[in-house]
Amino acid sequence: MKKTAVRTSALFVAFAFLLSACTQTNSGPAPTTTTNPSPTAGSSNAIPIGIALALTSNVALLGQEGVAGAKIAEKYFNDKGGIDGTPIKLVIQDTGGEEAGAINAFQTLITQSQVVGIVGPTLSQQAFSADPIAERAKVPVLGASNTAKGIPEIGDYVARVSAPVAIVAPNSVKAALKINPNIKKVAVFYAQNDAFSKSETGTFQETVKEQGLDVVTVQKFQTTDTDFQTQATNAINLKPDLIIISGLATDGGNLVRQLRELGYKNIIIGGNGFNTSSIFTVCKALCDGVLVAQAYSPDHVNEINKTFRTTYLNQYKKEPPQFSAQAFAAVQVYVEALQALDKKSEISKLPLAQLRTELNKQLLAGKYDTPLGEIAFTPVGDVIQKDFYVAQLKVDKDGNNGKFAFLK
Amino acid sequence: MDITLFVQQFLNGLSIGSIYAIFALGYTLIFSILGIINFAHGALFTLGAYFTYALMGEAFGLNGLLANAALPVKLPFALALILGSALAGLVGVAVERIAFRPLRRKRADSLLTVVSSLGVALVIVNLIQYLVGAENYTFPGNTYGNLPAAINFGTAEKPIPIRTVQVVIFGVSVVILTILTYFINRTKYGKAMKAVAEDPITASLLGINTDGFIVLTFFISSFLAGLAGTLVASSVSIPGPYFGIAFGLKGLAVIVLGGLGSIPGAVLGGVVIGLIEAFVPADYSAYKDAFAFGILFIMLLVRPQGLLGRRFVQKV
Amino acid sequence: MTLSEALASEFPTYRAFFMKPPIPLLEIKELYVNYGGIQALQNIDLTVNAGEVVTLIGANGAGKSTTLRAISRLINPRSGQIVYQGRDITRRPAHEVVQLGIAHSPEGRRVLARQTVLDNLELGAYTRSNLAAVRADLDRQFEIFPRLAERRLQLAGTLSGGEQQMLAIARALMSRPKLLLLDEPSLGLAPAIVLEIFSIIRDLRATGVTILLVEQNAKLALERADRGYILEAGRITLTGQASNLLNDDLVRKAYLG
Amino acid sequence: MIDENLTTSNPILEAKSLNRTFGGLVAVNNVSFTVNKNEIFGLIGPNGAGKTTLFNMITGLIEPSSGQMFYQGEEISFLRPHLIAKAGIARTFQNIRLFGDLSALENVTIARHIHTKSGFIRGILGLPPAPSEEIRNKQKALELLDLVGLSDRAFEKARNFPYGDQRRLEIARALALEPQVLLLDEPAAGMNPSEKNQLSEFIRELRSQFNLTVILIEHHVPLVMGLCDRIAVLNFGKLIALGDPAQVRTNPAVIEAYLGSD
Amino acid sequence: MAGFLSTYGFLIVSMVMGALLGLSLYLPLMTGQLSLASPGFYALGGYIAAILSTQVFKVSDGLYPIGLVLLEMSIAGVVSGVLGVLVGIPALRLRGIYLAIATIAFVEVLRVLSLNLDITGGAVGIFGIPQPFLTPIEYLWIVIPLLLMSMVLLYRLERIRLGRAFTAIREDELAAGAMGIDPTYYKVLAFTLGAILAGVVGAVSAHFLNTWNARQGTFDASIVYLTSVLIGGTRTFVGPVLGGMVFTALPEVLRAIADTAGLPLWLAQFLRDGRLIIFGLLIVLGTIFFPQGLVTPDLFKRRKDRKSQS
Repeated sequence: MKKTAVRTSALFVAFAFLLSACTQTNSGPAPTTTTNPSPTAGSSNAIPIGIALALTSNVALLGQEGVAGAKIAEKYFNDKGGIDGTPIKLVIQDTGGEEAGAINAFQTLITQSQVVGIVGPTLSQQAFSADPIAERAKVPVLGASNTAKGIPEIGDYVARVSAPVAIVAPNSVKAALKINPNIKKVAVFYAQNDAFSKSETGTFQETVKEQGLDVVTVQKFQTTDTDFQTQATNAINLKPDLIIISGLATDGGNLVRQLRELGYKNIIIGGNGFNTSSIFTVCKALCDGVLVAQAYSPDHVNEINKTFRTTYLNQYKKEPPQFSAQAFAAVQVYVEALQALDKKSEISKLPLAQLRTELNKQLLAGKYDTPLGEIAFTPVGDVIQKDFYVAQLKVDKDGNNGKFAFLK
Repeated sequence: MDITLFVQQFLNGLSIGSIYAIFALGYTLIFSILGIINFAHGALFTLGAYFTYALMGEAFGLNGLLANAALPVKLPFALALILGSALAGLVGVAVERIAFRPLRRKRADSLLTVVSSLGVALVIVNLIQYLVGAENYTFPGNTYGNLPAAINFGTAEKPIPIRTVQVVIFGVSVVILTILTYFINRTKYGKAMKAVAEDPITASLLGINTDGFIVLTFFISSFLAGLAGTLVASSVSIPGPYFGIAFGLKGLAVIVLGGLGSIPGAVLGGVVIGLIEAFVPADYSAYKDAFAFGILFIMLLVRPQGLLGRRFVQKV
Repeated sequence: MTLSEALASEFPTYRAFFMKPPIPLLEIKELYVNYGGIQALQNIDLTVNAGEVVTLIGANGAGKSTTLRAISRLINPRSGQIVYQGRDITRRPAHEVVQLGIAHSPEGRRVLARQTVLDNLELGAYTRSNLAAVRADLDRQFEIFPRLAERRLQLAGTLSGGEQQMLAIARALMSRPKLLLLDEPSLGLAPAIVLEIFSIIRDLRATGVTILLVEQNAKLALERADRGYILEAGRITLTGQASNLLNDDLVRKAYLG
Repeated sequence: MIDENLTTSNPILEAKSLNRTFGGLVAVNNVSFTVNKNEIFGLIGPNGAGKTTLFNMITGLIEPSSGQMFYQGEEISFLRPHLIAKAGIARTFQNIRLFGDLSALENVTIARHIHTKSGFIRGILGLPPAPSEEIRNKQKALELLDLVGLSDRAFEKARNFPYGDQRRLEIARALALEPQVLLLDEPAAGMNPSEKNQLSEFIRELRSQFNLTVILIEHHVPLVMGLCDRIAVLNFGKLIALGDPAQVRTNPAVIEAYLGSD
Repeated sequence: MAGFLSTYGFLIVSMVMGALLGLSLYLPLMTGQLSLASPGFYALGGYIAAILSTQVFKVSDGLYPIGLVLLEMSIAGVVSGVLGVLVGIPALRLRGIYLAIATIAFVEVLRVLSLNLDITGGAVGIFGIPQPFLTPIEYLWIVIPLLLMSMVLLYRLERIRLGRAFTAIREDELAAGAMGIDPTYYKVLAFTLGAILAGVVGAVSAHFLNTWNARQGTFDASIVYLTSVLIGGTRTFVGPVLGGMVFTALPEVLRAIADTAGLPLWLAQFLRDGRLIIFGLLIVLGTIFFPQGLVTPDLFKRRKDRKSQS
């Protein structure tokens, strides 16, 4: 009689397992379809590329931008004939904002959807968690928005197209000095609960010191904060000539707005988190003049960016944000590496494991002309990007139309 | 401390505190009547802001089901604010019907009600995201007409700027506090509401429709949530569907500090936490939240009824 | 409601002279109430005629308060009927029953401790809209209960037990009830105050209020009542004229010590 | 003050000038009395007179505002409830506080707590003496249920018991503590006259069988008069009379405050 | 089967850990205390394992020895236990919603600390945590014995003096005191046992997730586990185990259902993006219709009683 409870619980465990097993069989061999299938996506021999980004949770916005870029890439390259006639097919899995969600998405993509490679995940913290899974399974991963230190070092199969902050950040400080050579006092703000902002601010502060400038205060905030009155007045009291903000678009934009409303008139530099047009919806007209160093500029002159930008503009009625461009570039790297590989040995004949390994080697070796400009990879898998940009936000008076204007 | 800086931080504290206070007023109102924490309050706060935004005829983004949708009307801010808050109030009433009343009927453990309210919060937040995406939205720049962006409480040489919208919020919290206090302590219906709070059985014996008052309480509380959400959003934009959730946790600290169920306590608690945060030295600003919650923890151990709350005595 | 019923309910004199036999003000038929798993009331039949004082006698837990709570609709019967002025109120919500003219001064007084005496009394008149009449009634209560007048702005929780009991009764009267349910008005009160309260009950009766009284002090209650019911373990075991019950041997033995 | 000339040489419980106020309201006002071993001691008075407050002070649920309480010569005024229970004072509650969701058997077994010694590790691993203790406890509990006539309902949930049975179960639970002193708070409430008579008999039996001292609060005057050796009468928190039933019955103060004058 | 295990290996282990965390919340609940502190101890345990394995033990190449993982688990358990006692003694004087709020505050304070301290790696957290196994599914070697041990422990607990003391306090703390049971002692004991379990699971989890940061074990996590316990059942340990598993798996199950061929597009879309809406609805419906949770002791008892009576 004592066994009843144990037996029952064992039954429940079995039931739970069964539940997941059933759903797996239900989904059958047909792998996940994208939510926006391209014309050729139905064909069974399409090459699956995994997209593991956040579509839900509080980082959903970033993930949604990435997915938009990747989908444009899918259509663009399939329209151009795919890989020697074989189309690619994006398999999109939501990672949510959690580490576990990223791992689950990776697992599903690797074993169930049998993808050749993965683009993602959204957050660096998620990458630290999920990338080792791909590494162990020997599946290439391209980070499209992971900029924290140490990501490519996770393993041989991990690379990224998102330039790490250390490279991008200094450009904007130089641009600011070009606009106002008399800058002396600098106030620095950063979001201390955001891994990316935290490492970015380090780079900013080093750059400021290298330029012989004086950091008068470092103010911390959280990405979930909304009110910055205290930090802002603290900084303004010290009369800085330049304020550098490392944060995400919403909190950063809010901070800009409150700084301006409280009477700060000098130059503001925004970090990489400002690289999205959603910044305009936060600070509207008050964003005007903010400098942002970019890994991407919609104004970049090359053929592929022109097409990308036009497509994006047509579809979403606004300039493509950096995360979309980076996701596009990541898909492009896969496509072009697959094409190159296909020329050496027909990829449809390669077993999946070998294809993944070969693909990883190939993609690290190649050079790509992407909407980001020309990129290549270091042996460890970090991106080598030729062009960086400093843009100044230009917003019209009523705050409804904003764009990133290129500084050169 | 330099006097200008002191005044500046003091006013900053008041302005932060007034945001907490305006959030906490409706939050604590429910507790005072039903003795439960309504975790969905943060979600209704968010919802109010979205309603007002929509009523002003602004368009939504691209990532939800309602991509690019906009209402055909363009209401002025004040009107949209009232209507949007009223809509939030109605949603609050629906929430009461669906998630609270069945549990009350069963005389369920109040902790179950807390969990149910968490479920509601999850539904509302994700429904918003499902419908209009995770984008941030900002009210049009002319929301407050031609008022200056900030008001200087200092001199020209030693400015003490406070953002106008913060002053508005502070004013509105004080007005709401006054109206609520008057309504509850001076009017027949307020007194009836207090009777429902103190002893629903006695209240019903006096001919007071307790269910009706509970619905009314939810409406007022959710109306205030929507109002607060809109005002705060007009100050800091709507950063996304999770907007109110962070306030929910902080609001918890505020109302416990002030005294669960005490309406002046909500304002006092908000102001106290606002001031504490403002006076946390810049070097330790990262620990701001730890201060608030640390104080909450200690407060609970030392004086669980809060600054202005009443002590509950268990009858043996 | 027929015209004669309406007249009867509004004008006791009409009822007294023109309607025979008098329709009962309150009639309980085959009432069963369950509390948790326990049968608290079983097959209760009870009638209260207009103008009467009827008392319920019984041990603790016999179901006296439960009967009152069923009438004022604080609890739901499992089956049976409660008919008041000819209409079935078995499923009406509690606050509507007050509007129909039933006031309940509950067990343990249940004054609103955090509100003033005045607020308590005003809330007693919550269902009424004629403010002038309410004011007049308020003055009347202060006349009947001068101690309450002295303490009108004091919080009810600070009153002594006897004062709280007076407040509970006065508050119930503020709704101008046709039927007053009084639950243990002498509970925990000093004898002098008990007598005071019972003299008030007698006065009330003279003004035409019908009273259903639950009382621990059986002797006192039966002396003041017209009729009585004896409840034992949720059942009515005996009923009759109060004077007869007072002289009943069994009753004397069980309840009159 | 009450003349304490009845004090014998064998006190088990002693209250010395106990006071308790609740926010200005004096619930118990300078009450002193002594309960002798093996006595059945009645506590009567109108509702709100402070009887239950006194019980709560004896069992440690509330602390006296001032004054002292001695049990077998040792002060227990500020001991926490579980220590008082451990010392040998068990009680029932006016509003019945059974563990409603648990069976009658479980209710009684729980009260064997202080007579079980095996702790966490032994208990979990089932090392001796835990298993034999568990078996003994269960037997003891069943015996007690049998004693109060509930053994055939041992596995039913306590909340489903009728009122009178719940009172009986509470007594069985209190007895499981193997107390020296048993406090009964209105044990006859809700019982009909014949049940009340049975209860009197039962309490007397308990006293002799377990060598108990019983203190009881009861409203039903015939029962109290017939059962108790001595009776204390409280009114408005004050002790207005103390003595044997005959003394109390004729005490004019008691007649005025409680029994009512004819 | 191999494919299934490698796809769902991570999820299966997560489910077992979900069950364990459910139990850690269930333990204080056995004495009627709603504590939401478990995620705090979980986070603490994770940091202990992360710091020990990356900075103290530093095993260079190859697989990380399982012995060290077990050592980390023990250390995490001890530290959590000590902290549990220190927090529990003052906090458990509070009841109901007040205790819940106090524990929320405790978790938030821990979170802010871990976000700011150097040793916890700030916002980035600690990454590159070494692996004792090649594949996630192998973690079952650790978590299944842990779960079985916990379940056996709780099974026994519910049947001995100690468990009865817990139950008595849950049913009526005051009456329990009058029965000679020291409520403070047993409440702190139950709270501490829950803390230890959460800490131990955190230690495993740090390895399992490869990285550890301040986003682990937050208020949100409390809610998920609370939900799983309340809906699973609060009257027997089987409830939290079942609830923890189902609620951990639910998002993934919904995801898999969304992938089912032949579903209308809008439905698939809703299942995929609206998962959390469904989750929220389940919480509301669960609390209303199954206030004692899905698994109640009556499910087992009815049969048991009949047998022992015959």
